Amino acid sequence: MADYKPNEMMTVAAARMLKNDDVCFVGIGQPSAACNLARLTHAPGITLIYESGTLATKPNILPLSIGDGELCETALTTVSVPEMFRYWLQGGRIKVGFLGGAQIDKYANLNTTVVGPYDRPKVRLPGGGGAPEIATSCGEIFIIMAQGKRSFVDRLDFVTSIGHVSGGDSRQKLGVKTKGPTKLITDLALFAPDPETKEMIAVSLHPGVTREQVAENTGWPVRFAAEVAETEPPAAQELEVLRELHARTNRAHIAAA
Amino acid sequence: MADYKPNEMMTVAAARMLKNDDVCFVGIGQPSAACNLARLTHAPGITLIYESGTLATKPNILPLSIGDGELCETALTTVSVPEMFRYWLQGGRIKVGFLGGAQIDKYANLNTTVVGPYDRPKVRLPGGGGAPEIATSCGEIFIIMAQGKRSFVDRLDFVTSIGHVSGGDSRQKLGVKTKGPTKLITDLALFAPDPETKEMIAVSLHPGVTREQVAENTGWPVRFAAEVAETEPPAAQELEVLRELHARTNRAHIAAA
Amino acid sequence: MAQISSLSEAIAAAVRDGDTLAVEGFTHLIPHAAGHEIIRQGRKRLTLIRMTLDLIYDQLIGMGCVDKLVFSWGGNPGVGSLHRFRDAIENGWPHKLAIEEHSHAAMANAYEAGAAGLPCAIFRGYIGTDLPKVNAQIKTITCPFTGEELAAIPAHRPDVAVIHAQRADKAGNVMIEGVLGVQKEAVLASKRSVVTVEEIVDELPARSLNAVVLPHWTVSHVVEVPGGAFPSYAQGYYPRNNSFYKQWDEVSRDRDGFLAWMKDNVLNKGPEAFAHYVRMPRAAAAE
Amino acid sequence: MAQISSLSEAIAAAVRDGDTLAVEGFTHLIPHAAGHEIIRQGRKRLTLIRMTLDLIYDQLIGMGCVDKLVFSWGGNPGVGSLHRFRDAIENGWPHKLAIEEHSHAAMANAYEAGAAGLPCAIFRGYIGTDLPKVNAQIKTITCPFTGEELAAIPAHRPDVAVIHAQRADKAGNVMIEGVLGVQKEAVLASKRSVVTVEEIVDELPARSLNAVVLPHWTVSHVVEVPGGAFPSYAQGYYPRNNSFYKQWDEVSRDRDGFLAWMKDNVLNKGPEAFAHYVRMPRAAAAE
Repeated sequence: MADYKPNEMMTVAAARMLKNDDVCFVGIGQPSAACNLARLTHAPGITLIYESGTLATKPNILPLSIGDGELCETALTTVSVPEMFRYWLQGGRIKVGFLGGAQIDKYANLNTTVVGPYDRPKVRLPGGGGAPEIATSCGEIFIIMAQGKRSFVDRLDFVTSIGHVSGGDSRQKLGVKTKGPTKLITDLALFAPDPETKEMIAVSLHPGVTREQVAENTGWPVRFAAEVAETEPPAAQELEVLRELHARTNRAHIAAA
Repeated sequence: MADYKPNEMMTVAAARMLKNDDVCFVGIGQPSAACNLARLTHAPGITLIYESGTLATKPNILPLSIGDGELCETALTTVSVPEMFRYWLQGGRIKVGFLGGAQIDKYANLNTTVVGPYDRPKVRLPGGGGAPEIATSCGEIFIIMAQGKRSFVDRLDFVTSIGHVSGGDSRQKLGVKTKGPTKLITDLALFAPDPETKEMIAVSLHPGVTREQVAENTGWPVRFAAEVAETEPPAAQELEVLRELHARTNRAHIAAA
Repeated sequence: MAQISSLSEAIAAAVRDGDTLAVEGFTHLIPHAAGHEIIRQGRKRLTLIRMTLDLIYDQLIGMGCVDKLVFSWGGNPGVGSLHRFRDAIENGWPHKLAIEEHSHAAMANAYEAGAAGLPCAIFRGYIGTDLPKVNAQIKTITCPFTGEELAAIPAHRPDVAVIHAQRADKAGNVMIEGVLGVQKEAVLASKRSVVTVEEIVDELPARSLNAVVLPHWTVSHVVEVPGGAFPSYAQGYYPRNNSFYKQWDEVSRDRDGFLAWMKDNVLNKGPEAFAHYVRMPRAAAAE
Repeated sequence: MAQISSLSEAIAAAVRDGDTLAVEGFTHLIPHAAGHEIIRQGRKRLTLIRMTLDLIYDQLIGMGCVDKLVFSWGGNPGVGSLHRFRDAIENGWPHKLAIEEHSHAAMANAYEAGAAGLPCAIFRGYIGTDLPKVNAQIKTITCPFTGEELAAIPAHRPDVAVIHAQRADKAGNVMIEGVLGVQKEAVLASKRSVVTVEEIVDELPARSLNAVVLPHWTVSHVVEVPGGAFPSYAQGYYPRNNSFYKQWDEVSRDRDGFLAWMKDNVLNKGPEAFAHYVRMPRAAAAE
């Protein structure tokens, strides 16, 4: 088994959840790395869409921003941003949306707006961007976030985008027909919603991670599935492709600088 | 003075009303001939837009349909039909709209829908097409119609698009901010709205046309301006350009057939 | 995911009796070959949506396929009446035809709203006209910020969209150029779609970064039918056959002449005839 | 009708104290040179509309030009915080900043509705979030056909749109390619507009039949500013200077360092500097 970092485990685990015929709304950072890793390994036919309007893009390097020229040059075509949000996102054309955030609660609601009160913030975060509607318009949502007590919190300071709201059927009661967060991928474990309560429960721990570590890094009393699996470690080929992707990206950024 | 037909007088009179910096929404038939005549004579900079989405088109021959390839090939660009109606027409970007119809009343309301009752029509006409919103969204409206008692009627069978509604300020009272019909060009005369009542009154008779002729061909008691002008007959150059345009169009249609 | 198949397979798979169909193309790229196949397969009780009815809807109406029309203009562009449409409305031949009549702006907005996944469209329209009196689907909403009353209409959400385009690649990505009409919106608003194309190519050619492309996962069926828009046109392939449009006025004027023409030119022919039409001397094509 | 002029003339003519401005460009084509000119001309009390604030709004905020922001995301894309934005919100430096916060979907729809001449936009959004609690401009309307409750927001109708594009012709027709963002909508939604371009050419080059073009009569001012999007990019001209974005994190972190940089690189320079930036070794450009 190859040596790898928790971050690499997280990206590889996320990539594995994507299928060849998925249509994904991709955010910058971890989601972009995971989606492109999937495309370069087991899911060559996957359709990647970035909110800058690039449809079915195949970047050779990872973009720094959501609208890098690389995304446009390798896309099937590029549409305007109003069209992106109207026909493609709201139109229900996207199967999987990726989200992350500064704070997450046990129902996978997310905060990317503010820490502290909205009017007198302790930390003003960037804000919602596409998230509020990605969270409700995509067929399902995968969340990627590194765990920690300051980010995995009992109560969000602000609800920027919904997950399973207050659990149970509270999401459907808002009139939302999509599934919401079906996967939460962290640097320690994989979570999935309890079928009844919709609380995100740990279903698989990454190799070497203990239940105590997960509990210590979760701001609510974390629950574990009846049978907790051990995540398959990154295969040599997965790591190789991921590292080559990052290396290519770094070389390109240095060359451009 | 050159010899000419009433139809040519009508087209020439309409063309003269267009200015070099006008942006026109052009319909097929008389409006298309008039707009292109203006472009080929005194208004080379005029912007012509057809509802098929062709912006700033410069057809060499007159199109038979609203979306002939000629219009697209000679346009600055071509947008989708939803964009045409949303950004360009409703967005208030069009200064002059041309309309015609099967029936007109003295306030220049138009019927292109039906003769007889809607549910049991004597004659089913094509319907509104773009007219209902052209009539209210363009800065002002020019109407071109040959006169006759069956078309210039006291009461429309159906209001497809509004002119000055029931006169006075009834148009503004509907919340419409555009001017509505400012010119009515017929094969006999030119009409303009009375500043107060908004009834269309004859302001100029084409050469050789009598008031009696106009009255006989109008289904309401037609009014004349205090000073009725005589329309300047078509100049030799206007006729030459118009006839050459029609000849070129016919040659192209025969060649294509 | 787009399936590439024959026209008869695609129509058989996508179009069912009683469906709501949008057969679109704004002067340009009207899918005549696909319309003929619907007639040949004898579909009945269809609700047809289309901005400008054009000849293909005149033919579907005259052949008794249609129970209801949702439309904004029903003429032969630049020529005059559509006689089969008029005969159905005025005389109920071959049977009574229900209509839901709109303006072009309303229809374009309804397709746009359908593509955008919305239940309705709002726009500034119908002010002072009689159309809301005869169409119960025209309502109003009040802007919560300005108090302005705007027209509201239901979004179009057809069962099937049928369009024609210049080309698709082997994966089924469809590219459209020129007069675009509402075809992209019609496909995105519909549950299923059939796209006929002039040619299926290995890869879409070098194109604008913002080319109008329907990705393969938004299209159900792609069929190569060269000439499939005739007598409408395909920019870059063949021009509009204006003389056919003019001659249709005569062909369609009486019921027997129409039926005879349909028998000879539609019922007894197949989509391969279209490649022939665009190559032959054009005046003869309408005979 | 588009007037072709210098940048200082265009900004002086189009942008007034207290105006509502949309300075747009979605990663691509962000009009940095025009933003710098607004700072140099000392405009005050501006309301700025922009989806993703990016560096140019960090600079306008830090220089005290802005009273209010209407926005949906305020970060340095791929890098982290915008320090001047955060300092204004968290500490009121250089003065208190009012905010009207939306989602990207809302902003895109608000521009689209503005371009379409509507008073408001409706969309399926904000469900379950806290944003409607802190933004009174987020309301709802009920679909008159389905009863579904939809989000409603006012259309954006800025006084001025400021954008950058690849090229214009001598009449002032502006062509944009690549990542299109909301620039076309922003110009069509605004009363006035300033468009900087990489080059003004005699005639727009051979192009797609459906190229994205703003006709000259929809644009107020066209200005040739080569490199005017730097450190953003212009597809076909120069790439995004990602290292500048990374270095901005340091440059903008403290107030004095920021002010010193602005003095050296904005107040004491002119738009001609931008042509230089895109030609020089890229790491040096951020110094």
